[in-house]
Amino acid sequence: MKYIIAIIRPERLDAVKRELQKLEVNRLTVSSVAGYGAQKGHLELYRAIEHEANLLEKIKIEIAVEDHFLQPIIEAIKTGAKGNDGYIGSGKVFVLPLEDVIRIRTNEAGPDAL
Amino acid sequence: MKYIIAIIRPERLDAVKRELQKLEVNRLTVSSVAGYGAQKGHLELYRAIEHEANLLEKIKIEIAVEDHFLQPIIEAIKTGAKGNDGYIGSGKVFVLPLEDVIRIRTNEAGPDAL
Amino acid sequence: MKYIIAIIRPERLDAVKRELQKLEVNRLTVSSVAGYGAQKGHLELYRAIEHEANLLEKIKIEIAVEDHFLQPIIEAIKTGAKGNDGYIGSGKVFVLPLEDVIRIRTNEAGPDAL
Amino acid sequence: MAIEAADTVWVLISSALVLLMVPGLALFYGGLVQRKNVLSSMMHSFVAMGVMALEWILIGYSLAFSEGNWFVGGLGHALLNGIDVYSVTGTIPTYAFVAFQGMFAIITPALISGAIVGRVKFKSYLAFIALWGLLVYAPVCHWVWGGGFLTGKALDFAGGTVVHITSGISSLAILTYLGKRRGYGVDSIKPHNVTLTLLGAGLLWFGWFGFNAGSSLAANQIAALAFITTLVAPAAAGFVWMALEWYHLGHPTALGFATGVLAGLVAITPASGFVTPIAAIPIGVITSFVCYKAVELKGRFGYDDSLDAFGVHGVGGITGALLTGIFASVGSATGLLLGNSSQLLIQFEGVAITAIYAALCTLLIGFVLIRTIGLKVSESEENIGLDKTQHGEVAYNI
Amino acid sequence: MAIEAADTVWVLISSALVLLMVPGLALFYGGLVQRKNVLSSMMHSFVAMGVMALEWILIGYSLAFSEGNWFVGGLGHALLNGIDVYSVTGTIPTYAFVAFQGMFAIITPALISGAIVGRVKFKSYLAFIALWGLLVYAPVCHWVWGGGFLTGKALDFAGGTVVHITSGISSLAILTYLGKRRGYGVDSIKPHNVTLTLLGAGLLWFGWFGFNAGSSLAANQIAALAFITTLVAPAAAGFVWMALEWYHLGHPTALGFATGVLAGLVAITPASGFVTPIAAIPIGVITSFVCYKAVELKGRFGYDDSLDAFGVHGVGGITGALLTGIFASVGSATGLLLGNSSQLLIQFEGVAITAIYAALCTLLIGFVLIRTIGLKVSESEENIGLDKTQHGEVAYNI
Amino acid sequence: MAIEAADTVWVLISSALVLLMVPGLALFYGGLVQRKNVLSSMMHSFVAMGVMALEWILIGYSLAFSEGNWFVGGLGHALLNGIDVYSVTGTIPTYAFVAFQGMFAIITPALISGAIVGRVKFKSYLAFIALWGLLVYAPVCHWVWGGGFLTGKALDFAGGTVVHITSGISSLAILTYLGKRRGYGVDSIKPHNVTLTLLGAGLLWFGWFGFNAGSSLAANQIAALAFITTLVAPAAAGFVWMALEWYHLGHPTALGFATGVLAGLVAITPASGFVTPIAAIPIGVITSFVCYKAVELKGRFGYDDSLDAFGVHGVGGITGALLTGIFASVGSATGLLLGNSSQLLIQFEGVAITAIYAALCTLLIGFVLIRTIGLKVSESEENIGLDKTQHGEVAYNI
Ligand SMILES: Nc1ncnc2c1ncn2[C@@H]1O[C@H](COP(=O)(O)OP(=O)(O)O)[C@@H](O)[C@H]1O
Ligand SMILES: Nc1ncnc2c1ncn2[C@@H]1O[C@H](COP(=O)(O)OP(=O)(O)O)[C@@H](O)[C@H]1O
Ligand SMILES: Nc1ncnc2c1ncn2[C@@H]1O[C@H](COP(=O)(O)OP(=O)(O)O)[C@@H](O)[C@H]1O
Repeated sequence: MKYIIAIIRPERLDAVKRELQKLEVNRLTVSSVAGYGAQKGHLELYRAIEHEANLLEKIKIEIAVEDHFLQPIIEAIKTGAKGNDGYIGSGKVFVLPLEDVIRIRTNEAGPDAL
Repeated sequence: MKYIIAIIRPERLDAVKRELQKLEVNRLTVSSVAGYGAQKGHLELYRAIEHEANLLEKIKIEIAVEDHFLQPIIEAIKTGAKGNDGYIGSGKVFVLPLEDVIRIRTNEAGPDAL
Repeated sequence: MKYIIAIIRPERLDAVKRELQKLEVNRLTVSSVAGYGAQKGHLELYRAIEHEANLLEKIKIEIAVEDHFLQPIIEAIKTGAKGNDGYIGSGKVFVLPLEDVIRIRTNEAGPDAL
Repeated sequence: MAIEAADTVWVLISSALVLLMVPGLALFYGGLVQRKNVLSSMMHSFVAMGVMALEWILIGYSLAFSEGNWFVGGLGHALLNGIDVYSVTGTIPTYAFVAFQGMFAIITPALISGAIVGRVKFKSYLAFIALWGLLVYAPVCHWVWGGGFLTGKALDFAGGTVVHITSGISSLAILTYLGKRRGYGVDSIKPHNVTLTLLGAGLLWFGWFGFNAGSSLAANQIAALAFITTLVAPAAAGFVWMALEWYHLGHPTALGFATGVLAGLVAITPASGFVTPIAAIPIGVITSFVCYKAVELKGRFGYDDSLDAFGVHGVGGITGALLTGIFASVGSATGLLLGNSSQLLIQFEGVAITAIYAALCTLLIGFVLIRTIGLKVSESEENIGLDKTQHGEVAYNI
Repeated sequence: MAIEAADTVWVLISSALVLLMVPGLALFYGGLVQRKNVLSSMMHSFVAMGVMALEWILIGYSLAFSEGNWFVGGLGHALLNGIDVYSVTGTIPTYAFVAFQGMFAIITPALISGAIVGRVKFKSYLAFIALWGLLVYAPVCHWVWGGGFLTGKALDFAGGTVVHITSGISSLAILTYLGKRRGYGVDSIKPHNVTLTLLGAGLLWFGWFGFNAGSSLAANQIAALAFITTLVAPAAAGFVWMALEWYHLGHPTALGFATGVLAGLVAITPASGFVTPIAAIPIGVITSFVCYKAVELKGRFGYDDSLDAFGVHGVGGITGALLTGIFASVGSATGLLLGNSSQLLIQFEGVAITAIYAALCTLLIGFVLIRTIGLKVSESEENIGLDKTQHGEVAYNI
Repeated sequence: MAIEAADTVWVLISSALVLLMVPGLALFYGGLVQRKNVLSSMMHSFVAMGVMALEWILIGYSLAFSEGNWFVGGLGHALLNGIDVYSVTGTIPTYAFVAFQGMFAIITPALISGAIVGRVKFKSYLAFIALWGLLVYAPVCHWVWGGGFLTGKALDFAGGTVVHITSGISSLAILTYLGKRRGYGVDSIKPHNVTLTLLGAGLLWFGWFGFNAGSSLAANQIAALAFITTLVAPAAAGFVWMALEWYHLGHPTALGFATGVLAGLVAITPASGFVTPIAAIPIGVITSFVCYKAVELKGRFGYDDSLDAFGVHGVGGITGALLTGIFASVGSATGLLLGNSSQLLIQFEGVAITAIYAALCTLLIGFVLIRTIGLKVSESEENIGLDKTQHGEVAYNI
């Protein structure tokens, strides 16, 4: 099993969710993070102080999946996160190994619990 | 070593912490996330617009542990998170491999640093 | 590749970022978490109710890196997070294996995408 | 002519109260939108304090209140020409009267912003309210209060027609161009901060005492009457809205209570100095019920009057105007219940003419804007949010 | 009888100020609770503007102020019967008097909500405040101000006894049924947003000028006196609370300052028109000290007066009432310091009778509610929070 | 002497409005700082309501307004000695006058807190404002309004010199000791909550009607004039600031609009009762432009006037004072445009003397504090934030 962590632009969340739903993937965990990356913040003037607005709002999506689902899900995330205008700061997908998963309610474990 | 990620209902956090304390596990990291899962949001009417409230507030707990502690901790989380009324949306526990851990203050590394 | 998760004191974030920039590491993801650890909250009196303020604000930094970068990055985090006054609650660094990473915008995968 | 000091105090403090309604409205609306649009939404109200105040001083006041014809005032008082510190209107300094009326000119277009959140270009919004103030607000104000053809006929104590019907109907009209927000009907467009909305409702109610009771323009018994009806009607309306939700949806929401209060405030506006405090109860109850149903219908018709500017101000304003024709009973004002059926007819006329006029003008302004500077932001700007794309800032930073 | 225009303005604007205290209280309390209970907590205040305003118009005013016996007024003015737009009370329109007094009837039960956050069914809360308004507020108001047996004897300028002692003591009484919140003494019940609380404190202080200085019911020297004492006492009390915290806990908290200010406002309420501005200083200082100790004791006794409704309003109200008997020196009011020891006795009597009466009635109402619709939510509802379980909404969405 | 009831109402309600500016300022500043400093920043304003109110009653009022010499008043009214409930000042009770003036003494030092956020010890702040109130505020107030050497010469209707120049210049002066915040110019010092700032701006504008129009101390035509100019100037100034940002930075920010409004309010303060509403437009426009440039220069000179206390209050206050000397035209006040060039000179003199005096005193106080209890927190305290280190609390808990 894999534990996918994707960092995307906040405004693409709805699109990513739509793509994932097409694959009937609808279990996931979302949180709000701040990202530093290739996408340099533009120079901002805030009250006459110039500074690089490099801390950018991002959305983090976490999905635990079975191995054979990995590729389609990555594709879905890519489609949703890129939109038509794939540009800097679109984000990244990280794939970590997942050893076990337990569904608390039913005590199921392993792939069944995903 | 393992890196445990548990997603639970917010109102069960205190109970989970109590269970973990019984095992003298009191190092953990908590954050607030939004979950989509089996637990479908009820249909909500908000100002006459019907929509599925499927983004649900959850709590994410992260605990790094030694291997032999894994099972008791999972049990503790299950006990605390389920309460008496184990129902949909109670959450999940994910177990990831953890290669190393460093305590910043002391430079200790590996299991000693947990 | 490794997926580094560091938990540090909020006030050390700027310093850690400065240290990382010296290594030209400037891609990372930051979020706000609450930590329970060795650093016991002081006893607090809030409106005459005594309780242990054990939930402490922390910053979580996530960095995906190539293996040979791991050590210098950990050192940089340690330097930045400890400051001159390395004391309880300075935090920890967790190292998880990372199997793959994909840059959404370019479809690059693996180390190139970091 | 000498001024009455107490009346002057009353109108001045009432003016300040009405100004405070603008931040109140900004909070009410701002809390209901998503985080990415909160400053945009609040700016729609705040910037009206800049644009409309200036327009009012320069020309609006003159168009509304200087001598003119049945339709609109003249330019006699443009740039406050002919008015100085010793000028008197009624029993108060003219400057106090200009300021008080100016506050109404400020808040009225801001009410419309509730319908259009998250999808209008800022510069188009500015152009819209400036034009709307000239084409809709100033003439209708002249009709009802400034010597125009409805003056002394339609009962409108504090602006049910002038303020709420014009803005409410215009909200609906402009939606024909704007359509829905992306993601309409989706979870994520829930209010980002209901505590702001409740605070806004509180400030609105507080300020509304100046709006209604100040409209007596004197510190007299009618002011006290308008004050107490402004307490009673929203109380009843808030309670009823909550009860309806409880019955229909299973829960009495805080937002529902606040919305009901607002509907009650709108409803009592035209009636406040003409009805007894006890009559304010049915006015609140009926309007709350009607607005509740109107908001419900929105769901069925599927238009996106995002924060119910039409559902509350339009429908509530119309209901209130008609109910004024039914319940009026104080002083020379008499309504249907006292056997004066003609008043209801006049109220109906006033409502219909105003509604049609406001709708047509709004459609015209919208049309011109679309053909020139555009009205709606791009899909991507809407996704990213107006705070970033229109104002280059975000409301909350860590 | 003719009205005085300036007095009318003063009472009307004061009424509006007192109404604004309700959102102020909602914010003060709302900021202190957890995120999951913030709307519930704010609704406890807001809904009082609906329920209590209606009850006041329909019957409360009559029970308090129409002719009756030593204990309670009659039904002569039920539904404001016998009052019309020309009615005069003192030098102001009766409608203004009814509205002003109505604001007090609204805020008083809302104060109690500070004790019971996070664990009461919403419908039970509604029933509670409605019954409490009839059984406790209206009679006690009649006793002290409406012609009842304390009228003209106990000194209570603006409602120390009528408002703060009744609500404060009732807060304590109702806790005997409610017990503690789950998780009491645990970290997570810290205030979720202290900025809201500070804003609430600011609005409360602002509104309190209407509460106290408006209680002169005329724009005269006594109003000015009550105004300045309402500035001085909370300033002193806020400063002292902060200093006590600094000394005992090592830090002067913003919340402590705000709590001290509130205690000072409560303390000066009965005294505001009877003492000099300089005497307001010891009144603020002493009350702040006493309330600080009372809140500390709470920790020792372990009852969960969650937001210190008893600790501040009950204890502060009693302290203020007694200090009024000591420091009174203006006009015909004379206290212990001027050698009139009997006044202190009368103050004590007023306090004791009111406290006992309020406690007994509250226990009775609580008992009836428990036996009928219940009072407390289930454990699981308390865990999940009242916003979701009682109101079906959450305050903050992403 | 008899009081005028209407004037009394006007001054009392204006006093309450000015007090509300303090929470308004707390929100305005609080929203602009980082989360870790928000309570500290708000406390800087709130605690002034405690400290300065007491100081004013005990001695400040006497130093400003009792008989003295050209430089400072005497101790004749210390502890409000010689004043009782029947004392009259002009047409109002002296207590009302003391309270009204006290509000100014409260808010003035709080304005300075905008310059120094995030790096001052709380106890040093307390000592600073207490000393500053005695050494700077009371004397300058005496000079301009209390019978001192500028009384009746420099035109300062509502405190441009007394309030804004003193506080603005002192903000700059104290920065010589304080330097920049750590992380100045870095991303993370952006405002944590702009909605709070907007609400604060709304409350400030609302309260400013009391500040300016209340300064007529009577419910007359001048009050109405000051009221309407206080509407017009900030409207123009807000609009201009927004336009400048739009042009220079590509976006009209909500924060920019609010800052412009504030600059306009500052500018019109000395002029409000002396100029026509139309003249208020250029006053707003020019001041907005000048302050905008001043804030821009800050970026170039690199001093950290964190929330632009100098840039808005200092620069705006000076600009407003000079423009008053140009545009004054009402009553006996005549400015340059009416051919009276000497007034501009007097204004200039008043500005220069006040600015130099305030700067020197502030430097002195700062020097003494540094040598005794210290001024600046440690690096680690600054990193952690003042809420935790100075007040032992945090604003937001989950
Ligand atoms: N190596 C990394 N480790 C952790 N987070 C990263 C890393 N690289 C990118 N990110 C996250 O992904 C976001 C997008 O990365 P960025 O380089 O800006 O995008 P893109 O590669 O599409 O141009 C960043 O803001 C950051 O949160
Ligand atoms: N495969 C998954 N990947 C990531 N997060 C998941 C996954 N499955 C569940 N979750 C998280 O766990 C929460 C609980 O899951 P849900 O299916 O609702 O609970 P249950 O299995 O107890 O019915 C979800 O809201 C989501 O945050
Ligand atoms: N085993 C663990 N699992 C998860 N998080 C941990 C663990 N140990 C520490 N942490 C996180 O690191 C933070 C710092 O840990 P703490 O023990 O207080 O610091 P230190 O080791 O420097 O004294 C904690 O607040 C917690 O968020």
